[in-house]
Amino acid sequence: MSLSILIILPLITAIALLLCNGLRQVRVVALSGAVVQLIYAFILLVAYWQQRAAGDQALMLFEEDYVWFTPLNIHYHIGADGISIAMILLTAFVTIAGILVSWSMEKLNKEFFFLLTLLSMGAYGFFISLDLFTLFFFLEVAVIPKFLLIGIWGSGRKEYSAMKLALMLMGGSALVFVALAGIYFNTQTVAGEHTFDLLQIAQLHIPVEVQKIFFPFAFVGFGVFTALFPFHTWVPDGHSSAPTAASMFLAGISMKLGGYGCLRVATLLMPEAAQAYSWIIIMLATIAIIYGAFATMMQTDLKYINAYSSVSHCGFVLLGIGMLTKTAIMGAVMQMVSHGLMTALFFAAIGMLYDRTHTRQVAQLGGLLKVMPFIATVFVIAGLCSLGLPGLSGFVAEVTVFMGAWQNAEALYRIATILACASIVVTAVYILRAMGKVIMGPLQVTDSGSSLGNTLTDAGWNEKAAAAILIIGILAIGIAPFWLTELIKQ
Amino acid sequence: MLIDFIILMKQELIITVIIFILLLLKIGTDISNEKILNLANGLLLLNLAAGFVGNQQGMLFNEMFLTNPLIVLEKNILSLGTLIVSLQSADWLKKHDHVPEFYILLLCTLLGMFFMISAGNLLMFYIGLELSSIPLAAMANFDLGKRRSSEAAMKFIMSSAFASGLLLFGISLVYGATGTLTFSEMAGHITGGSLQVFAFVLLLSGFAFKISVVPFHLWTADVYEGAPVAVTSWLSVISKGSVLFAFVSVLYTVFKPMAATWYNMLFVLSVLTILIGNLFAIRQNNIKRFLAFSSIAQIGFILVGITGSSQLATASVVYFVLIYVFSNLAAFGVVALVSAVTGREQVSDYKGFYKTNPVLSWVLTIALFSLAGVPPTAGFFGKFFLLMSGAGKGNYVLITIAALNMIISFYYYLRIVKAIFMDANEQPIERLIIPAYAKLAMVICIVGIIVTGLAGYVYDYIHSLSFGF
Amino acid sequence: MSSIPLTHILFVSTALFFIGMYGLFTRRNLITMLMSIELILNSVNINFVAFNKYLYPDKLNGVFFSLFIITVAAAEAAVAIAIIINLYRNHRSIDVEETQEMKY
Amino acid sequence: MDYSTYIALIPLLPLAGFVILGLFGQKHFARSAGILGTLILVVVTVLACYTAYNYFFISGKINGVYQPVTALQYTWLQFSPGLSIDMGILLDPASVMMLVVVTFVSLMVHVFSLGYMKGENRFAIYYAFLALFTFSMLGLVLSTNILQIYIFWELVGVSSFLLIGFYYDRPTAVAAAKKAFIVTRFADLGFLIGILILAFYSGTLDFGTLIQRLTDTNSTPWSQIAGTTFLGFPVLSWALTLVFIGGAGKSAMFPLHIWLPDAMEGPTPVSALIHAATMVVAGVYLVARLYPVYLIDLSVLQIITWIGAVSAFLAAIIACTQTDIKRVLAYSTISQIGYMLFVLGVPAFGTATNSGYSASLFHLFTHAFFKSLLFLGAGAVIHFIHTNEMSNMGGVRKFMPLTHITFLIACMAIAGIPPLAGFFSKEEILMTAWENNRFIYYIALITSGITAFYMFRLYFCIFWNKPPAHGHSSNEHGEGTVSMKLPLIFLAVAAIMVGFIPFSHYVSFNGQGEEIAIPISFSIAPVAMAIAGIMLAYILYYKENQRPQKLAAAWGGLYRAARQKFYFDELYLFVTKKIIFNGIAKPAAWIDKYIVDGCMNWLGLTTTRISEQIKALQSGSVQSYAIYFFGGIVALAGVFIYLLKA
Repeated sequence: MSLSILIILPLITAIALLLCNGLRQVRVVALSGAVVQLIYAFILLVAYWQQRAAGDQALMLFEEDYVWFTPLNIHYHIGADGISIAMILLTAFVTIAGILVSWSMEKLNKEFFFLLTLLSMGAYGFFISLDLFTLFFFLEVAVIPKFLLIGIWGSGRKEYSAMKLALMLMGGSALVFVALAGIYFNTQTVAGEHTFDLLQIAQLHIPVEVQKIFFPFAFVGFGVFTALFPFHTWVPDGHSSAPTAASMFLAGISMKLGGYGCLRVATLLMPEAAQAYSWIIIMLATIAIIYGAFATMMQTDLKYINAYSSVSHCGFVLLGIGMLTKTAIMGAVMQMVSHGLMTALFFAAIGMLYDRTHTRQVAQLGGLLKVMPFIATVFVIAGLCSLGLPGLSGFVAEVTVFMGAWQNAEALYRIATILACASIVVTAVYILRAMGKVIMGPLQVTDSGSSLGNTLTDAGWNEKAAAAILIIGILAIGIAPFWLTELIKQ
Repeated sequence: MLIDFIILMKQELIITVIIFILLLLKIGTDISNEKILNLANGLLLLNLAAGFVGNQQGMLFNEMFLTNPLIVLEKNILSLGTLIVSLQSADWLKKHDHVPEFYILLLCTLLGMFFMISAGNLLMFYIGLELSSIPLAAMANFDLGKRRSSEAAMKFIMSSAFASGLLLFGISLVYGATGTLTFSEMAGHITGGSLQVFAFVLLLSGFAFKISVVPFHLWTADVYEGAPVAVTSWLSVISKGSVLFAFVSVLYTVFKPMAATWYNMLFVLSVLTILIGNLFAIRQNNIKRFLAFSSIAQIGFILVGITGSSQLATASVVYFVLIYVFSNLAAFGVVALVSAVTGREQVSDYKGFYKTNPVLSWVLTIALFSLAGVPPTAGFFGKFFLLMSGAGKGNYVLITIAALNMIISFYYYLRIVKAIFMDANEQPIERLIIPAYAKLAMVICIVGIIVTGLAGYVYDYIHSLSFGF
Repeated sequence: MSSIPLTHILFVSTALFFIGMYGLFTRRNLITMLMSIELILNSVNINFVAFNKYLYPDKLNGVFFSLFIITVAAAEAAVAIAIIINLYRNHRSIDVEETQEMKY
Repeated sequence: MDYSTYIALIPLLPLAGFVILGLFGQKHFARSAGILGTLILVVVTVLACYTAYNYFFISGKINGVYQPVTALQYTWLQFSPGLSIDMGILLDPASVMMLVVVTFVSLMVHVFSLGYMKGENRFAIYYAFLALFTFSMLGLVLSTNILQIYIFWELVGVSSFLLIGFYYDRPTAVAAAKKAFIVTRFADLGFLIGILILAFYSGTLDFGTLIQRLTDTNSTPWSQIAGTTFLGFPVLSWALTLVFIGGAGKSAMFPLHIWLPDAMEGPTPVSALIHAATMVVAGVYLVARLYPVYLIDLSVLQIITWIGAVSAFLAAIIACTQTDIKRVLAYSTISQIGYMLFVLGVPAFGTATNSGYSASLFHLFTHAFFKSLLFLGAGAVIHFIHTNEMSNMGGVRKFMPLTHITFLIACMAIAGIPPLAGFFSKEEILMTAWENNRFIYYIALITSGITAFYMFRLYFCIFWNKPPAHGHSSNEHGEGTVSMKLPLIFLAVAAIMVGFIPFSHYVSFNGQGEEIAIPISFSIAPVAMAIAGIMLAYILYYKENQRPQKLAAAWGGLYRAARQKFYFDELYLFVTKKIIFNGIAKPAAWIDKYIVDGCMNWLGLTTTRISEQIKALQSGSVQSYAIYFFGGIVALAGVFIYLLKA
């Protein structure tokens, strides 16, 4: 059971992509690659369960550890626990959906799928790496493809958005780097050498004053990736300019890199500092939740709506992490997975609408349920999931976060929790407004009315497949959450 | 005696021999440029190969000339760079009617660098330095007809003469203060008295001029812009690299006793250099000028690494120079090709470059990413290790500043990438045929960029040779 | 012979050094600038010789160094002059103010 | 016998129906969807009745007390040891009673819809939604766990949203659906927070454990929760009030009632099912579920009483002035639910004899039948005349005799005319009120009079008022299909019969049943009130005349206010539009665009601007370069020699 295959598979796919030409070959290769990844992810899941069932209590399973750079004691050290497995599954789901959605990508298709595959590789590597260097490496690997994807295939002010996204994410990783250096030079193994190894560092206790210095670097650095409050502005522009598949990836996976990093690096390695700063985190997260939700109300572009709602939803992730109770953190992880699937589905739906109607303005759309029932249904499901309807993944994650959050008895935490709960009402408001206008109501496709309304077609098989895959994921969590909780309990 | 004289100085000797061969060819019957080019490249390849055989350490002419595996490695890096440059400049030289001269000058500077690197004595060092800089001035002027070329040459010779004047003044003061010119003896006499500090500052300025550290960098951009592309790439990579090697060894051996002082100096200088380099690079439209400023910023990062003053630091610097050779030369290779064929050197000319020349675009892009320090290119590893070695001193302010400056540098590198991939252009650069030599050079560079980083043992090897305190 | 103290000589050399630098900063004519650079180098020579004679008379490091400086300076001057001539060909002037095409 | 063998089928069959019809309905069952759905419901109803029989008459009673039975239960979502959402099925008198009501009414509505919705092009989807709703409602009533009830609470909310918005291309319908969902969602926020508080202190989500821990006054949870206060009120009161807010939202109590009248945009059978019989009484059911806990904190019960009483009264007043027949029914629903709630609360005032519990549930039970009957009747009428407006109706009794009779029965039932169902339940309610709080009693009494009045106003306006031959004679389809008539008959029978069930024997607070003796003398006043109301309605509306207008003019302000539903909608509109949107959302969006994002862009701009400003450094003249060079040396030397000295 080798985890490296997770990195090698996309690599092979990417190389194969470079060799073949013509949309037909390209997309087939890409899809098959993605399918293999998905299958492998499931194999991993099963293997993981078997090992746990066999009573393997190790913190990480499937570990592999090779020395990479001796002088700095850098290792290529990978392994997986439940959380990583969940994230890997998420990545596999979103990847395959993304490829299916961009099935008929004409412009520079080879490069497009190449970059997508590269992106997924980065994500996999990030989620399985147990060495801070490897982690950082994959974190940055995942940045540049986004820049190109948005800048080349995007729409609207794509260059601006691409540049903004790349620079802000780079800023984040710069901060992460400083934190890494700090952690590295302030821990010494029994052998007396510094180390990047997550597990070892977790054992050796970092001095508290050092934690106090470097926790903000790490947390803010990763926070930028997951839209921590003042640094979230890349999200709306980036998401809305990106091509559909890229938006799915951005919101679905790469925002989760941040959350995962906050959890794994910042919080786990520097618990005391996390305690000390948690109130700040809570406040920022709450601001993000509430203010993101209210900002969403005012958006008129569907992609902006979803982007801002992502800001608000990722606030839950940070909230859960900041609450530092076991349940809340579990909730945060669940929220990562759930939001990944849900927002990917949402972007997919929006993309499908956009491909047909060539507008994303809520004001210009209406009553699409009549002409494209499938897409409309997908849209509705995504919407209901994001407003936390029981039976879909959103509710499970959010209620877990609330439950965990409420276990903190301090007044501030309580207020934060209540505000967070309140946001679900606001969410309902903006989701329903969008849904009521776009899906329901009299049919309308442009300002000029339903002129080309009747020429519109419903989803093709690839789009249906993409949506189905994501919806299955959402339902699997929403209807039977216990497997996920079992998975990420450790 | 003679035998180890040959062995220890083998690289210098080979270069000298090559120079003489070319001279003879020059006075002998004239033969076609192609032949000379093939010959020259062959000989350079030979030189590079020779670098790898039998390298033990030792010293000659009572400590005037000393060598050790690290120095040999450094020389090999330089020879590799030289080979790549000469491969790239091939099709520019084809049309040129002074090919042998070009190679003679080039190799003279290379020889000077070798001597400078393995100098064990200020006199030797000085001679090496001059030998490596005076021919460069002539090379900068190699497009005799071009106004800008001659202006560049003038600026270069003037400022380098001034710089060497100050350097010499510094050397004289050092001599006055210590009474010796040999590094090994000198180290004992360095006490950090104010006269010595002043002398050191003058010396430092000499180095700083060569590697264009702010505020001694002002010549760089103009010369880079004016000089022929081959010369520019040579200036930006090889000469800088050589001076860096010399600088590190002098700093770590001779001025070890006053480490505290120069640490602070380098702190200030590196911050200045990164900042100014970045701020200027943002605005440039001429791609050579842009690369000039970006290379200034790179030097800033290298200085951060040097402040580490550990074995890690030396290793990181050498490693980074190696990577820098690959990345920068790859970038310059594309630029050279484009300007040789079309004569266009503006950033705006590269708009829509991907439409017409996908391969070249990818080469340039990868090179720029490596310069910017994006994984999985080698540049990422290089920068990472430099900053780590800087962080080793525990000065996180410096690291934070440097890390945040990475953002700015990202901006301008991505600006080029944006031009290449995203911007539309009505008259893009036409489709270019890549000549064999240039292709070879690019392949070498790209392979280098990929392998040097990911293959850990390269760094391990360099580290095993390095020293520090 | 009655020995002049070292400081006097150093004073002279330093004066020479700064004169040279002043010339370099102020003169328009490239040739003159080159000459002032030579002044700087000569001041260095004086330094070397003086140090050698007064402080370390047992070895001849300094003197030799100054010899080398003279030769190198000659070479440098030669190249510089050549470049200046070429510059004149292209610009029809050797005024440093005229040669400021590349800036910013 | 053991329930667990079949009980699971009761909620799961409708779910299966939803999945099948939802996925394949439009393609494969475009015609047969209705039959399919109905068949499923028949099975479910049979099972439900069997369960009820089994529970009440065979195995439920253990040594004279009806024991709550947890038929089956499994852990769905584990938060932390002890704290988990368990999906399960709880059988106790209340839930079993609800089981019967829900399945029966749902079945009726399924049947009725066969005729009513015939020819709809989303026929299958309609039945899918119905099935979804039935599933959710059953899950709600059978919940063992407070978060389970919340989950199904949300699900009924969404299925009501879907059904109200079934005619999705009508903007009004969409608006109504949104309104319904958002208002109830807002109320659910309270519910959720209440749950969080209760769960935090009791350390469990399971009803039984929770009640047992919080009522046992010498347990640690009790001491904690009793010890803590927030803003001066005990935390328990907060929790219970918040939970009740959730209930009030679903049950459309003042001031959260505004969504229910608009909800009438949905298909009429849906209104009959969701907005008359089942979902809207969920609030009552919730309070009843947690009744033991509520009994600890009488202050909350008093709040409930007042809200219930006020709702009952105001809604009745409004109902008198509405002209859309469905809206009238909607307000009467609010009013009746008001009854159910205040009778739950009213014991808090006096000697808390717990009969309020069974009285309330009894009324819930009877109300379900006659109110859904009323709605279905109204549906039949609308189906016949194609309008909701009273003014366009009148004299249709000739054309639809059956509807006429059943409607009359229902009206009498709700007015509380003996011996119809409504009479008995209402008597118990009034009795309880009389025993505990006279003021409430009088309100209730007057309200029942008003109720009688507006119901018969409705009745007369529809069936009499105008001369019979009123254009409808030439109506293509007569009174409606058999499938529409049958439910009316069934429900009418129910509306007559169910009153005679000795309800409080079976469904009572402590489970062992209680005897409520109501002296005949007590019944005089209410019945008199009812008859008075009917007479008034007769005078005003039996024949077309000018009296109503005169009366309206005479009442002037009050009439107009009532006509405008006391301006609640305007109030809400003001709050949402002015305060939330313009006051909060707009600024938030603005800040994000211009301040937060502005800062980021500003950083970039300043960088470039600085680089513009310092470009003069690179002046292009060698001499200035040399000067900078020398300056650099001087600066370095100066600084560091100085530093060295220092």
